[in-house]
Amino acid sequence: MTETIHRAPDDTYRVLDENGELVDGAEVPDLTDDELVEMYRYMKLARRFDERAVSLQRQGRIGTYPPLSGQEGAQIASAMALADDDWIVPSYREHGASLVRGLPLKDTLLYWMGDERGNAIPAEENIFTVAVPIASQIPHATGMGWASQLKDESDTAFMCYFGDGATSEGDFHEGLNFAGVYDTPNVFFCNNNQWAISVPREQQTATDTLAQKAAAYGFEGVQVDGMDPLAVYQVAHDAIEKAKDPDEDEMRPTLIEAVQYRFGAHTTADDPSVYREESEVEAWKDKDPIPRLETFLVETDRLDDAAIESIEADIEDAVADAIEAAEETPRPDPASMFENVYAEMPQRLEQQLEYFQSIRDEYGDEALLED
Amino acid sequence: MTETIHRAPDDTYRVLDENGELVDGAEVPDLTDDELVEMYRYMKLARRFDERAVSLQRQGRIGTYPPLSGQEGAQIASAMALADDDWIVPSYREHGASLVRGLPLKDTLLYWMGDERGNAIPAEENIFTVAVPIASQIPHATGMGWASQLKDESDTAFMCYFGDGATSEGDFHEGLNFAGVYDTPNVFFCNNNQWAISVPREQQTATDTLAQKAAAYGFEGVQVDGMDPLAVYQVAHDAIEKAKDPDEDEMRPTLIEAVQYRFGAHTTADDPSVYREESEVEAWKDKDPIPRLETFLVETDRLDDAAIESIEADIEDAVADAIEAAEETPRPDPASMFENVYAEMPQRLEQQLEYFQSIRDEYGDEALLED
Amino acid sequence: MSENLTLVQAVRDGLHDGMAEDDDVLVMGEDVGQNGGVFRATEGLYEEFGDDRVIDTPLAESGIIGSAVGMAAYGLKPVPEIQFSGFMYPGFDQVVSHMSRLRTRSRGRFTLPMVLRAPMGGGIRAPEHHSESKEAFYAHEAGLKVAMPSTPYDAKGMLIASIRDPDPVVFLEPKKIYRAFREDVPDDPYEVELGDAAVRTEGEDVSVFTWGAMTQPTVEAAENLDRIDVEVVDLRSLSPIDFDTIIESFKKTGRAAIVHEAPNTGGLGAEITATIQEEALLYQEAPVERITGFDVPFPLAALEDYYLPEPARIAAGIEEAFDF
Amino acid sequence: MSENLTLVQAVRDGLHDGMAEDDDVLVMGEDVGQNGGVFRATEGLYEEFGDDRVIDTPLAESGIIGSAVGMAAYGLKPVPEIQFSGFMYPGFDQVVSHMSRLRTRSRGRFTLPMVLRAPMGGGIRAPEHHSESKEAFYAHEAGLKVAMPSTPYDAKGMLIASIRDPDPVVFLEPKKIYRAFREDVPDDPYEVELGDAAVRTEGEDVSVFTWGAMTQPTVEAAENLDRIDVEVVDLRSLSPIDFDTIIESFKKTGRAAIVHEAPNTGGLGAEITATIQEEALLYQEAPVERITGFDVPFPLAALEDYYLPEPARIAAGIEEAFDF
Ligand SMILES: Cc1ncc(C[n+]2csc(CCOP(=O)(O)OP(=O)(O)O)c2C)c(N)n1
Ligand SMILES: Cc1ncc(C[n+]2csc(CCOP(=O)(O)OP(=O)(O)O)c2C)c(N)n1
Ligand SMILES: [Mg+2]
Ligand SMILES: [Mg+2]
Repeated sequence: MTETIHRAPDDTYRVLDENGELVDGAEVPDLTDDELVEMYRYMKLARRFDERAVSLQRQGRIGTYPPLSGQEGAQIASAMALADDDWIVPSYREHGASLVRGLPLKDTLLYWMGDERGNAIPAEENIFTVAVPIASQIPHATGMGWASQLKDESDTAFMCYFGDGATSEGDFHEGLNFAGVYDTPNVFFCNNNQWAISVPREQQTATDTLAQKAAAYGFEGVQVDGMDPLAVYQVAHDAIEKAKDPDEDEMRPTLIEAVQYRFGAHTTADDPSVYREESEVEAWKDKDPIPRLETFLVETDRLDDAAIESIEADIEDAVADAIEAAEETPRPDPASMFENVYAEMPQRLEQQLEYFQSIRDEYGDEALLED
Repeated sequence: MTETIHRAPDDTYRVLDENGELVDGAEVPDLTDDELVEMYRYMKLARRFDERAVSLQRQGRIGTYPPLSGQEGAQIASAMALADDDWIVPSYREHGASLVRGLPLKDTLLYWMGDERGNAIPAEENIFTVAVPIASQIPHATGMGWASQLKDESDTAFMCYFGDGATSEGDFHEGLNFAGVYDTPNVFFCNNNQWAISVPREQQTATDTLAQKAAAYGFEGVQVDGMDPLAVYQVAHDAIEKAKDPDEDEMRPTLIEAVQYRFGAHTTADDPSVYREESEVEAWKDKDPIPRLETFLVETDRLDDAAIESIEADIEDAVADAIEAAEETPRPDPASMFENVYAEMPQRLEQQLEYFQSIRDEYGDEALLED
Repeated sequence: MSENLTLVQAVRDGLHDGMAEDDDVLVMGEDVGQNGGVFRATEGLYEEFGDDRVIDTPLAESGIIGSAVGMAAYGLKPVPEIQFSGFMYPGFDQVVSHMSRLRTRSRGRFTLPMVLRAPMGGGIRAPEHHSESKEAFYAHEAGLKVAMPSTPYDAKGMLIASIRDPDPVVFLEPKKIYRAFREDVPDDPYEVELGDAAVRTEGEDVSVFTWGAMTQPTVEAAENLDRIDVEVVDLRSLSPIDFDTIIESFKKTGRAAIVHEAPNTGGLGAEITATIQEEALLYQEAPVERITGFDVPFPLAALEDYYLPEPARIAAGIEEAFDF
Repeated sequence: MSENLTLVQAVRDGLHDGMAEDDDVLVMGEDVGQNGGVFRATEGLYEEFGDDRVIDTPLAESGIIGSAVGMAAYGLKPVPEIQFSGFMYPGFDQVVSHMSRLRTRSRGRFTLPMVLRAPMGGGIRAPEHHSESKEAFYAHEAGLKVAMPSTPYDAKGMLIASIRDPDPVVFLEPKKIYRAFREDVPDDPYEVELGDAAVRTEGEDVSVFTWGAMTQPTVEAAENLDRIDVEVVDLRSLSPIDFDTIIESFKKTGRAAIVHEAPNTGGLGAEITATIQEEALLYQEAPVERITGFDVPFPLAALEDYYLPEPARIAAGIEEAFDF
C-alpha cells in the first residue's frame, strides 16, 4: 500500500503523463467517477477564482494577492485525500486546498481585501489560520498533531503546506524534527513551485531533492509530480493513512515534495519577468494539471463537453457570487481592531478605544483616512 | 584519500580499538612520533585541567564550569588536524580544542571565573569567542568560511564545534544549508556526547545517526569513533583537506559526528545521577581515549614510563601555573563593563558611567557587592 | 493547610496543582522531565503525571513554543519552559508573530490558553546570556500578558491564574530569589489576579515601583531610610500594568522612583514614568528617578553585583526623589 | 552634483556608494540580487557589482544575520537586508545575542561593522506581519545603533554613516514614504551623523518629537495649527537618541508631544518622556502627550489608517499639550 512512499527521494511518483495518459504500470487512485470529476471541478474553480482575483487586484478592488495558477493539481488533490476530521495548516497560497476543506471563497477575498474577518475560519471547518511568516506554521502543525495524539485521538491527520523556500527556515527543521521524535500524525506537504519569489529552487539548498531532507528526521520523504493530480492524490492518501495507522516499522510523518510550478507572479506586487525566462514558464505550462486531468477524464468517458460546459458555467457563477458577497460585506468596524486582542479588554485598551471613539466623533472617519 | 569521508553515515570510522590496538586494515594517520606524543600530552593536560577546574568550582574558586572529560580524544585530535591559518568556532565546552589552538588555560579559567577578559582571545590566535546559545555559532562559522572565500583565500578551513543537542536548533539547519549553497570551507564537528544535559541522544531526534543529517544539505556526513583520537584525526584531516581543495565532484563542507561520551556532569551545576545510570558511564569509561592512545604509543615504542612521568609532571605544573596566574589576576575594573559596548562611548553611557563612579565613590565598592 | 516554600518550590506547587485540576495542562521543555528542570521547578511532576504530560523536548526553542501554540490551539493548555529567558530568542518569532496574536488573527476562532515560563534576571553568577531581564520586549507586544512574581505566595497564585487564563501569559521567574526565602503557601490552588500590583510597604513620602528580584533590595533600602517614609509597590504584573495603584500611590506622595534590573533605556521604568506624568503631572514634585541596570550587555559574574541595583544605590535614588 | 530621488532610491544610492568606495561592503538577503529587492532598494547593484557582492540568500533570517555576523567578524562589511522588519524575528537571537554584543564579549577582539537593513512600518496596505514598528526592541538592546531616516537626503547620508560605522547598526526604513516624495540628493557619498536629531520646523509653543514616516503627518499637523507655534524634531537616530536637542527644545517650549506608529505601551515615546522629566521637569508646563499606534496587533489593510497617527489625531494631541 505504501509503495508510493517507500521509495528513493528522487523517484518521483507519477500516474498521468503530460498528455493525460496513464504512465506505464500506474494505477488510477481509488476514487469514484464523481470524485474524479469533483477534483476537476475544484481545480477549474480554483483557477478561475485565481484569474478573477488577479484582475480584481489590478482594478484596486482587493489588495496584494498571491496567485496559485499551476499549483491546483497539488492543492486540490492533496486536500481531497483528507477525511472530514483531518486538518490543514496552510501558508498564504492555499486558497485551493482551503476551498476543498470548506473555506468560502468570499473569506479568501475578504482576507486579501485586508479584512481580518476573512481569516475567521468558520467554526466547523478544520482549517488553521493563514500563516504569512514563512515556515512558522510547521511547528503549529506538529503541535496540533501531537496534541491530537495526547488526547488519544487516533484517526486525525494534520496536513501542513509550505513552499520550497520554507525548507530553508529553522522552523521547518524544528517542526519536522519534533514530528519525528514524537511520531506525530503529520503530513508535511511541500509545494515546490521552483521559486521563492525570485530565488530559484537550486539556490535555496544544495540538495538534489527537497524530499531527501526527511532523512534528517528519520521518516520518509517522497517526491511526487505536483502537476499530476492523480499522483498527488495517491501519495497524499497513502501518507495520510500512514499518519493514522502506520505499519509496525513505519513512522507516522511523511515529507512530500510536490514538484510543480507557479505560472503567475509570486504576488500581484511581483514582476517575474525580472528574474525568470518566459520560455521556462511555457515549458511548465505544457504540464498544466487541468488539461491533463481533463484529457484523462474525457478519454476515459468520465467527462464530456456538455459536462465541462456546465461546470464552467457553475464556476463562473460561484466566483461571481463570492466576489459580490465580499464586495457587499460592509467594511469592518474600525473599533473592531480593539477586539479579540484579549478575551477581556484590559483597562488601558479600553481607554485607548474610548479615546479612539472620541477622535472619530470629533473629526469624522474621513479625517482619519489616507486619501 | 577521502575514503574516510565518502562512506555511509553509520559506517563509523575507527583506527584504534578499545584496547589501543589497530583495528583490522586501519592505518595510523600520517603524524610524526613527536606529534603523536604531543596529542597524548594535550589530552592528558586537558584531562588534568578539567579535574582541577571541577575541584576549583567545588571550592568556590571559579564559577559554573562545563567539564570535558571523556571528550579529549575528539577535541584534541580534531584541533591538531588544523593548520595554523585555520579557525575554530567553539561552543562552551571546547577548552581542549582551544588549548591546542593557543588559548592559554588561564584565559579559560578567567572566563569561568566570570571575567570577560577570558574571552578576549589573544590577537594572534584563530579562535572565535565562546558561544553559549546553543548552535548560534554555526551560522558564524559558515559566514567566516564564506567571507574567506569571498576574499579569495583558498587555504583556510573553519572548524565549528557543537553538541548533539545543537543539531535540533534552527541555527544548525540554517548554518549548514548556507554552507551547502555557497560551498564554504567548513567542517561541522558534532561532539555527540550522548546527552544534552539530561536529554539523551535518542530523544533529540528520530534518526539513527546525526551524520545522516548532512543529506539535507547536499554534502557528506560521516560518523567517527570520537573516543579514538587517531580516527578523529584522520577524518578531521581529510575533511579539512576537502574544505580547502575538494575534488571536482565534491562539496567543501563536511558534517562529522564524533561519537563520544561526557564522563562528568553537564556542568558543575548538574547532577547526572538523576537522569543516567552509573553503569552506562562505566561502560563508556572502558573506551576512554587516553589509556587507549597511551597503550598504542607504549606498545609501538613511541612512549615509555619515564616519558609518561615527565609528561605528567609537566602537566601538573602547567595547570598549577594557569590557576595561579588566573587567581593572581586582579579582578576586572568595575568600570570596564562600560567599555567595549561601542567603539566610542555614547553620551548616555558616559553619563551612566559618571553616575556609577560617583556611587562607588560615595558608598564604596563594598556596599555594592552582595555578601 | 499550607507549607513553607521557596519561590521555586511554589512554582512547582503551582504547576502541580494546575496539572492536577485540569488534565489538559501539560509541561514541556528542555530537561523538565526526569531531571525535574535545571532549577528543579518541575521536580517530581514527571513521576506523578508521566511522560505524556511532562515532556522533555529536543533542544529547540522555536519548536517548543511553536508546537505549544499548535497544542493550545487544539485544545490543550501547555506550559512550556524556556530554560533561561536569554534563550527565548531563537523562539521569539513564535512569541511575537503567533502566540501574541492568534486570537486577533483568527477573530477568536483560535485562542491560546498557554503559559510560557522562563527564569530571568541576574544575581546567580550564571554564565553569559543567562542573566537577561528583557520583560520590556514582551510588555510592548499586544496580546500577551506578562507576569513576574516576587514572593512564593504570588508565584503559586499568579501561576495558577496564568494557567487558568484564556490568554497566553509570559511568566518570568526571578531566579535570584528562587531560593532566597520561604513563605507559607496554601496547599490548595488559589489565584493571585493578573494585573494587580501589591503595596509591600506603605509610606507617605516617596512611591517606589519595582518588580521581581528588585523588590527585596528595594524594601531593604526603604527600611534603611529613616528620614523618608517610603511606599514600595511591587507591580507583579507587567502587562497589563496596574496603573490605578501606581497613580493612586503617586498622588499621595508626589514623588517616585522605579527600580528594575533591565537596562535603563527603553525599560519599563520609562513607561511607568511616562504614564505618571500623563495622569498625575499636577501632583509631581520631583522627577521620577529610574534606578536600573546600565545600558550595557549584562556583565559576567565578576561584575554582576555592580550592574544590579542594590540597596545603597536604590536608597540614593529615593533620596534624590525626596530631596529634589 | 545631485539627483532628485525618492527615499528608496536614496537608499539604493547609499548602498551603491558604500560598495563603490569599499570593496569589503556587500549586500545580502532574500531577493536582493537579480530581482533588485522587493522594494527595488538594491536595483542594479547585482549587475554592477556581481553575485559575490550582491548575494541572494536562502529564505532564512537567522542564517542571513548569523552568517553576516561571521563575515563581519572576519573583516567584511555586510549589509544584510531583512525583507520586512516583521520577519526579523526568526533571526532575533542573532541580533540580540551576537550582533549587539560581540565587541563586548570578546573585549574588542571581534567587532561587527555591519548594517542590518529592513523596511518597517505601516501604510502601504501590506499583508499581515508586514507593517510592524518595533524599533523599541532594538533601542533597548545595548551595543546596537538604530537609525530611521525620514527623508531621501538623510537616508543616503545615514546609510553611508552606518556602513562606515565600526559598530552594528539596525537601519529601519519607513516604507510608507519610500516613494512619497523626492529630494535633491548629492551624487557623492556624504554622511549624516548617527545620533543627531533634525529640527524640521522651529517653533516656540510645543515641541513634537517624531521619526520615520510620522515626520510628514506631524509637520502637516503643525502647519495646520495656526494658533500654536510648533517645533517638530525628527529624531532620525533611535539609538543613541539625541537627548541634547530634545531637552534644548523642551526647555524652550515647556510642552511636548511624541508621535510614533509603534504601540503606545513600552514604545520609545515613554523613554523620551521619562528623560524629559528627568532632565527638565522644572520647565514642564503640561504632560507630554503620546500620539501613537494602539496596543493592538497592527491591523490588516482595511483598518490600518485608523491605527496610524495622522494629522488630525496628531493635531489633537498637540492641542492637548498646548491647552493643558
Ligand atoms: C519569515 C519570512 N521571511 C520572509 C518573508 C517574505 N516572503 C514572503 S513569500 C516569500 C517566498 C516564499 O517562497 P516559498 O516558501 O517557496 O513559497 P511560495 O511563495 O513559492 O509559495 C518570502 C521571502 C516572509 N513572509 N516570512
Ligand atoms: C539556545 C539555548 N537553549 C538552551 C540552552 C541551555 N543549555 C545549555 S547546554 C544545553 C545542552 C546542550 O547539549 P549539547 O548540544 O548536546 O552539548 P553538550 O553540552 O552536551 O556539549 C542546554 C539546553 C542554551 N545554552 N542555549
Ligand atoms: Mg516556492
Ligand atoms: Mg551533548
